[in-house]
Amino acid sequence: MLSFIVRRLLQTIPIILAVALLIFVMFSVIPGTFASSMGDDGRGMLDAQVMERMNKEFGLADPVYVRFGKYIAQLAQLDLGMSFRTRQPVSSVLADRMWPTLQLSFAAMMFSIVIGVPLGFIAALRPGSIIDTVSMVGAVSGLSVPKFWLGLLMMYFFALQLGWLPSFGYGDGGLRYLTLPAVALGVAPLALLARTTRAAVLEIMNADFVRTARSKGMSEWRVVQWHLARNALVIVLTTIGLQFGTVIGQAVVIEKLFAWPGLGSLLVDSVTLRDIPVVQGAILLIVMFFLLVNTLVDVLCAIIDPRIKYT
Amino acid sequence: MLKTFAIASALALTMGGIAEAQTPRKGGTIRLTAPYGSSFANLDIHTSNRAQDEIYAKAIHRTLYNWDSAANKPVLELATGVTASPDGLVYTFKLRDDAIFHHGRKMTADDIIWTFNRLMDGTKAYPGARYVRIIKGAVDVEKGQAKTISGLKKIDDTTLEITLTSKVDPGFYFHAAMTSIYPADEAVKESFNSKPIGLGPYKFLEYVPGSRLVGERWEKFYKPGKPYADKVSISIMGEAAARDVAFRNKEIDTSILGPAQYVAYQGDPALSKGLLEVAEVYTRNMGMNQNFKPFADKRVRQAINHAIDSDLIIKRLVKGKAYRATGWLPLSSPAYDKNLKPYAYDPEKAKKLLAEAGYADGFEFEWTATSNESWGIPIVEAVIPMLEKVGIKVKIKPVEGTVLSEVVSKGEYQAYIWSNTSGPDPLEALKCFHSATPQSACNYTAFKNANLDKVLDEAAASEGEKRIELLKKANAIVQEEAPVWFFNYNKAVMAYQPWLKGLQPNATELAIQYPEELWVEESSPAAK
Amino acid sequence: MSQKPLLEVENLRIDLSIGDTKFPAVQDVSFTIGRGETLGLVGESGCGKSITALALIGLLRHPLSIGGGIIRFDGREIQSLSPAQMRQLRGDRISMIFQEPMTALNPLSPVGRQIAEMFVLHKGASWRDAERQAVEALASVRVPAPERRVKDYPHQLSGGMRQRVMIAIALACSPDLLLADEPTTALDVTVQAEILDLIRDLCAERGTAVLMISHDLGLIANMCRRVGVMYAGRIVEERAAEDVFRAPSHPYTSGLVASLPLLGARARQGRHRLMEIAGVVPPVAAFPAGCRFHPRCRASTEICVAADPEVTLLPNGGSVRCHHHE
Amino acid sequence: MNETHGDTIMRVENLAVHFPMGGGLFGGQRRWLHAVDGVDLELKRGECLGLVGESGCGKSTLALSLLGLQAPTRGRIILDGHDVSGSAGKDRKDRARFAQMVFQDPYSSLNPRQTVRTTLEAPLRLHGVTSRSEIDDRIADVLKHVGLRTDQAERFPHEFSGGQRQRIGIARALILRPKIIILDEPVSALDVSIRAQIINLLLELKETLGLSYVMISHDLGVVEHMSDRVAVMYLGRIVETGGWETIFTNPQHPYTRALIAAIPDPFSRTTGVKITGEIPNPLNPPTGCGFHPRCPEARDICRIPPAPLLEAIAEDHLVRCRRVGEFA
Amino acid sequence: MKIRANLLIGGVLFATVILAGILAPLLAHTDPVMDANLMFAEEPPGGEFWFGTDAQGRDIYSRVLYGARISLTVGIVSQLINTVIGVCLGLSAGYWGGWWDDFVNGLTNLMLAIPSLIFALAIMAILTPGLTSLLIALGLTNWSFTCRLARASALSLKSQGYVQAAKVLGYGDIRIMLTQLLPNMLGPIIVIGTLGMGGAVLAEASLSFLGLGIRPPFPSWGSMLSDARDQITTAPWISVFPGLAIFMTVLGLNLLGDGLRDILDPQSRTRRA
Repeated sequence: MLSFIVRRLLQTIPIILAVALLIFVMFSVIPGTFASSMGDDGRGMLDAQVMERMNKEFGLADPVYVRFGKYIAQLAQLDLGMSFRTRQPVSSVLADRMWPTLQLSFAAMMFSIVIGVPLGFIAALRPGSIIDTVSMVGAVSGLSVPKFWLGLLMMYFFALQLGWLPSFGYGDGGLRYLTLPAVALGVAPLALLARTTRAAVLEIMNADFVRTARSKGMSEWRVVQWHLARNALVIVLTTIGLQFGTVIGQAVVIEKLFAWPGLGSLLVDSVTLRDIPVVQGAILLIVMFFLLVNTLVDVLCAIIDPRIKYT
Repeated sequence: MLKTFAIASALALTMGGIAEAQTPRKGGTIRLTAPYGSSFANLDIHTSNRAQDEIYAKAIHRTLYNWDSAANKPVLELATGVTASPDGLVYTFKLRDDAIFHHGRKMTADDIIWTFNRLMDGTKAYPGARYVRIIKGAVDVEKGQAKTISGLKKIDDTTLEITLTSKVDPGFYFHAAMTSIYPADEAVKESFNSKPIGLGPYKFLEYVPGSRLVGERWEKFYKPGKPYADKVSISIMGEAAARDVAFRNKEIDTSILGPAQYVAYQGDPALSKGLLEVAEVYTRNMGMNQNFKPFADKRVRQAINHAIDSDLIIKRLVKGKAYRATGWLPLSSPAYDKNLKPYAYDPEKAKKLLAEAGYADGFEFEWTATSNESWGIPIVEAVIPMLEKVGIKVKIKPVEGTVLSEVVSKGEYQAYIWSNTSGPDPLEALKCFHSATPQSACNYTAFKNANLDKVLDEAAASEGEKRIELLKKANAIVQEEAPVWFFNYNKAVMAYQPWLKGLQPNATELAIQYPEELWVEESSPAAK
Repeated sequence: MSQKPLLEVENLRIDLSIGDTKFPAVQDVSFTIGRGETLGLVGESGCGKSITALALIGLLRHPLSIGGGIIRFDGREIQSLSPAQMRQLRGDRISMIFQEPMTALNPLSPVGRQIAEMFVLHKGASWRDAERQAVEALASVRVPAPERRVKDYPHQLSGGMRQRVMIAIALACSPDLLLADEPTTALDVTVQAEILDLIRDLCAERGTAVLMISHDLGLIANMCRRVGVMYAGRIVEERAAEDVFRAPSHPYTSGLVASLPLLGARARQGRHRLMEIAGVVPPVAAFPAGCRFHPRCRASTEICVAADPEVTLLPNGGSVRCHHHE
Repeated sequence: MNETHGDTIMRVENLAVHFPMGGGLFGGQRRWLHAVDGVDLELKRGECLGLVGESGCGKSTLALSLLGLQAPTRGRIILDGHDVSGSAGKDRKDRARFAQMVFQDPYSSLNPRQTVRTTLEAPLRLHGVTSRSEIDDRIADVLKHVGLRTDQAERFPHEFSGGQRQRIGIARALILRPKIIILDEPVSALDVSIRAQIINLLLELKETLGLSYVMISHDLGVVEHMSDRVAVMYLGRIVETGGWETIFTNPQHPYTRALIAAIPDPFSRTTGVKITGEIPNPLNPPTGCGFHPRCPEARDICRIPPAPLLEAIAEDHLVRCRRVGEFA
Repeated sequence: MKIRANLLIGGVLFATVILAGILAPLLAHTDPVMDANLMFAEEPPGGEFWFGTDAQGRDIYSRVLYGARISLTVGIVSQLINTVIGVCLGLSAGYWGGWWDDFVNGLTNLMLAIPSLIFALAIMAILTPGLTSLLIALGLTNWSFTCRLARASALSLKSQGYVQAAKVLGYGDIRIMLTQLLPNMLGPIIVIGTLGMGGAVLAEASLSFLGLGIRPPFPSWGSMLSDARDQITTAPWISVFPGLAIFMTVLGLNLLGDGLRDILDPQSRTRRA
C-alpha cells in the first residue's frame, strides 16, 4: 500500500516538471513586463532608468535559456524565486494565499458532494419520478449558467435583498463569509456530481451482480447498501477528484468577484502585473494540489476496489 | 527671498460641503475600501507607486510633505517650518520633535536621510527614486558612485538641510507615499516587510493578503486628539459590482463609483446624500503618434478633436462623471485657464481640415485601448461612429494595461487612449510635452515644438504669478497643437455612509484619505 | 412430502414492451417439475428460455413483464405473493445460477462474504457465523483451500472457480429448485464437465430440483431426464431426454438433431452433408402467425400458416405442438 | 527458393510468440508470457487443419502470426515456399492476397458503418482492382458463392441475421481470392439451427475453390466433421497431431482423451475419464510436461524439466508425452 | 419519452441560436458596431428597441443576434480544434500503443492537471485578447476528455473483428484508423463535442469577466454580460439579455448533448466528469 502511494506520487513528478517547463516557456514570451505594469493606472510611468534597473534586478535582461537554467536550478532547491511585486520569496506569498483557496474549494466540494451525491442517488433509485426529473433539469441548468453571473445574482439576493450573509470578503474566514462564494463555486460540480452519481447508479443497477443480489432474496435497500453503494462510489470518487481541478480553476472567477483572497485572485493579479515568478509558483502549486487530490482519490479507489493493483 | 510655509493645521477648516460643525466622535472602526485591484503590492510602500497602495500608506506612514486637499497644494507635514535659500536650491527643514514611530522611538533627521538613501539604492530600483533624484548627489548613489546623498545634511536631530539640483518646489515631490519616512533601525529588519512601522495615525495591526489591512489607533500620534477612531480597516475590493452590493449592504463606509453607479446613486434619495465629487488631476486623452503619417499633420489632429462630440460622450456614456477637457491642464490645476475654450464639435470643420491635409477621403488607423470603462474600449466604441462620419475608420487593438504602457512608452502604436496625471504640479505636467522629455518618460506622443520648449523653460526659471501665466500660455500651445484628443478631466466620485465624517476632497486621488481626519458616528454598524 | 409437483407452470405469457406495444416473448408455456427432478429447457437465443427462468424467480424487469398464466411453487401461486414474501422464497427455496460468472459476482466484495450473505439473509446468522458457514459452502463445491479462498475477490479466481462460488451461493440454503441458466457456456470444455458433475452431484445430495437451460442439446440430454424444446417463445416439444435424440417428433427438433455434427458421427457414418434448417430465427416482434416454425419447416402446409397448433400428447409420455408431428 | 515440396502450402517451424507483461517506468518486474512456444505445423493444399485447445492455449495467437498480425519471437513461417517470418506489418498487403480469415463473432466482425459493398469493394481497390466492371463482377461472384443476392450488397450489417453476416464475413475473406483461410471458431457464435448452413458452405467452398483451411475450434464435433488433420494445443505447445481419424478414434495424449471425454454424451448419462483442475497460468507454467498437474496418468518423470518432445508414434501421428509408450 | 424531450428542446434552442446567427443581418434592426448613438443610450426595452440599448446607445437586440455568431464561432471552432487534437492523439495512441501511447497519456495527464480555465487565461494573456486568441486558447485546452475517450474507444475497437479483418486484408494503419475506427467512435465524440461547445461559451464569459475575453466592438455575449455587470441595478436589461442568451445556448447544447448521448452512446456513463 505504502509503495503504491509512493509510486503514484513519483509518477506525478514528470507532470510537475513538464508543467514547470510549459509555464516557463509560455510566460517568457508574454508581452509587457512588471516594470511597465507599474504605469498602467495612469499615474505616470516609471522612468526609463528605473525600468531598466528593475528588469535587470529581476533577471529579465538575460536571454531566455539563461533564465530557464537559473529557474530550474532554483526549482531543484525547492526555491520558487522572488516575487517582483512583493520582493519577498514566492513561497511566502503563496503560503499567505493558499489557505483561503483551500478553504473555498473544499467548502465548494463539500457542498456539491453532500447535496449532489445523495440527489443523484435518489434520482437514480426512482428514475422518471418527479424528483428525478426536477433534479436533473436543475442539474443541467446549473451547468449552463455563467458562474460570475450566478455569483452576482446570489450576492444581490442573499446579501442585499435578504441580508442573510455578508456580500464579500474573507472577514474572519468563517462560515458566514464562506457560504456565498462556496455555493456559487459549488453549483456546477454539484450538478455534475448529481448527474454522474445518477448515471453510475443506473449503470450498476443493471449490472449482473445486482441481479445476482436480487436472486439471493435481498430487499432493494439491502442491494443498495451491500452491493450498489461501494461500486458507485468508485465512479463518483474519480469524478470528485477531477472536479477539484475544475473547481480550483473556476475559483479564479469567484475569488475575484467576492474579493476572496485566494490563489486564484493572486494569479489573475500576478498575470496582469506580470509578476511572473508568482504566476509560475501559483500554477505549480495548483497543479500539485490537483495531483495530490487525485493521488488520494486513486488510493481511496484502490482501497475500495481490489481490482486496482497496489502492490 | 525667504518663503515661509505656515504649519498646515487648518486642514479641517475647509471640508467643502461635507464637514459640518460638530465634535468628532471617538471610537469605532472606519471601513475604507481600496478599489484598484484585488491586492496590495506588499507592505513596503517604497516599492509601489500605485494609488491602491497609497491608500493604506496614508494610515500607517507619513511623508515630509502632505497634500492639502482643501488648499490643493502640498503642505509641510513632518516639519514645522522650512526656509529656502535665495537661489531656491537649499531648503532647511525644522523637523517635528513630536513625531514618534510606532515602536516608540522619536523621528530624527537621520531617519529621513536613511529613507532617501534607501530609495536611491541602485540595485533595488525603488520607483520613489524619481522624486529623490532632485536632491543633489542622489544620482551618484543610484549609480553606485557614492554611499550617501551629498545633498542631505543633518544639522541636528530636528534640523535637516536639503540641497536640490534645480529650482523646484520640493513639496510636489516629497508628499508621495513612495517617499514615506521609515525608522532607520527597524526598516532594515526582515520583519519590517510583514509588520511595517511608520509615523502615521494608525499602527499596523493585521494584514490578510488580498483581503484587508487593519490598523489601530496610534496613541502617540503627533496631532493632538487624533485619530478619532479606534481602528481603520481597508478592504481590498476591485470588483465594482461587488463593492456596490457591499456598500448598499452597509458593510463598507466608502466606495469609489463608476459612471453606472454614479447615476444610480444620484437617483437614489438616500444614497445621493453621501456623494463626494472631486475634479482629479487626470486628463483622459487619445494620444496620436506623430510618426504615423496622418497624425504628423496638425490639421488632422485638430480635425479629430472637432469630429468627436466629447460633450455627448461625457453626458451620456460617462454619465456626467467627468469634466470636459479644454487643454491639458485640469480644472484643479493652479494654471488652469478658465477662458480657454474646448474644441467645438464640428464635423464639417473636421472634414475641411482633413481635406486641407490631403485626407479628403479619410484614412484608417489602429487604436490601442484597454478595457477600462472610463478611458478604454467603451469610449472608443462610442467614438468610432463619429469618426466614421468624417471618413476616418478605426480598428481597435485591445490590450491589457501593462501592454498599453509598454507599447506607448516605446512608441509602438498609432493611437492610444489613456488617462494621464496632469498634476498637481502644472510645470511637471506640461514638461511631458517638452521635446527634451523622452517618450519613455511621459512624452508619449513624442511631441516636439520649439515654441513650447521655450515657454516651458521660461516658466521653469520664473516663479509665482509669472510662472502661472507662462504655463497657461504653454497649455494653450499644447491645445492648439493638439497632440492628443482632449477628452475629459476625471470627476472622481466617492460614496460614503452618512455616519462617516471628515472626508477630504483629494484632487490627486480621491480614494486616498487621511484617516486621522475621519470619524464615525454612533449610527455606524461598526461604531463600537 | 406432498404429492403435488414442486413447480407448475401453466400458460405462462411474458410480454416485451416496445414503446406502447406489447409482444409475447413467451406464450402458452406450461411445464411441471417434480421434487428432485431435472428438467432441461433447450432452445436458441431469443426463444424465451432465460426469461422464463427469470419469471419463475420473479426477477423480470422492464421492458419484460408477466402477461398471464400461473406459476405455482409448492402449491402457492407466486404472482399472488407480496414482494417481501417473494424475497423470502428467492435464494432460500428457489435460487439461480447465471451464465457469466465474471459479472455475476460483485467485484468489490470478497467471495466469502457474498456467500455469507445468504446465511445472514435467510438463516438469521450473525456475520461471524455466516462467514464460517461460507467456508463450508465453498468446501462443498470442491474448492481447494476454502478458508483462504473466502477472502479472495472474484477477479482473483478463474472462470470455473467463480462458477463454483455461484453454485455455492445458489445451494447455500439447500433450495428446492435451482434454475441454471447456461451455467457452463462461458467455460472451457474440461471445466464445463467438472461443473456439470458438481451440479448433478450436489443437487442429487440435497434433493434439489433443477431447471437447466442451455442451447446445447447434447448437454441437456446428458444432464436431464426430461427436455423441453423451445422455439420462438413456445415449448414445441417435451420428451424424455433420450427420446429427443432418438425419435424427435417436432420438425424443429428433428431438424436440429440432424444438423448437429455430433462427436463420433463421422467416424461411424463417414462425412455427410449436414441437414440444414432454412431461414433465420425470428425476432420477438416478428413472430409469424400460425405455427411459429412454419416459414422454416419442410413439412409446412396451409394449416400451419392458418392455425396455431395445439399441444398433442404423445403415447410415450411426451407432448408436441405440431400439426404434422412425426 | 522453394523449401517445401509441392503439396505443402504452408509450413510453420519452431514458431514462438512471447509477450512482455508488466514492467514500465515504475511498474515493477517485467515477465514474459509464452503464448506460443515452439510450434511446428504443416498445411497441405486443399486440406483442413483443425486446431483444438482451450482458452489460453495459444491457438489465436498462432493464427494471428500466420496472418502476419503478430510478429513471432522466433521461428519461421513458409507460405507457398516463401519465408515470410519476421515481418509483421510490411508485407501485410502481399500476405493478404494469400491468406485470409473468418472471424468468430459475426456481429463484431463487420463494420457497422459500412455497406456490404463497401466492405468488399475497398479491399479490391486497395489491391489495385480499379475497373468498375471488374469490381462489380467480383462482388457479384463472391456473393453468389456464399449464397447472398447481389442486391443485398447495398445493405448495412444490422439488416442481416447472424448466419447471413457470417456469409458476408466469408465473402470478405474470399474477395481477394486467397489460398488459405483461417477459420476462427466459425460457427460457435451462431444459432444452433444456422450452424449446419455455414459448415456445409465452408466445406463446399473448400472443394469448389480449392482452398486450404486452418480451423480453430473448441467444438470437437465440428472439428471432427470438418478437419482432415487435427492438432491439439495445450499451453502454447502442440501436444498431439495426426489425421482426424487417428485423433478421434485413437487419441494417445491424456489431454486429448480428456477433451473428448468431456463432451457430454446425449445418449448416456455416464461420464468418461475426466480431468480436474484448471489450465495453469501461462505466466508461470509447470515444469516438465505442462499438463502434469491435471493429468490422471502423471508420474514423477513428467515433472522433470525440460518439456517432453513431440514424438512420432505412428506415421502422421505425433504425441508429446513421456509415458505414451505405456498406454498402448 | 424523456429522451426525446431533451433532444427536442435542446435541438430547438440550438437551432434558434444558429438561425439567429445566420439571419442576424436580416433580423437585426441596426448595425451592432456602427450604430452607436449616444442620444439613445440606456433606453429600456420596448418600442423601437426590443431589448433596450446599452451604454453606447446600441440596440441590444441586434447585438444579441450578432453575438450568436461570435458565440457559435467560439463554441464550434474551439471545439472542432479540441476534437481534432483529441481524436488524432487518442485514436493513434490507443491504436498504436507503446511509447506513443505513454507519451500521449502523459500529455493528457498534463492537460488535466492544469485547470483549463487557468491554462486558457495564461494563453489569452500571452496572445493578447481577441477572437483568434480565444479560439486558440479554448481550442488547445479542452481536448483531454476527447483524447481519453478516443483512446479508450480505439483500444476496445481495435480488437473488434472488422478491424482485425481490415488488417488481414492489408489495410495500412492510417486507413484502418480513418475508415474502421473513426466512424465507429464518432457518436460519443460528437456528444462530448456538443457538451464541450457549451463549456466553451461559458469559458468565453468567464475570460471576459477576467478581462481576457473577446474585446469589442464585436458583440460577444460574454463581454456584453461582463461589461454590463456594474449596471445590473441601473440598467439590468443590458446584462439580462446576453446572460439569458448564454444560458439558453448552453442549456440547449447540454440538453442536445444529453439527448445525443441517449441515442449515440447509450451505454456510456458521464465521461465528461
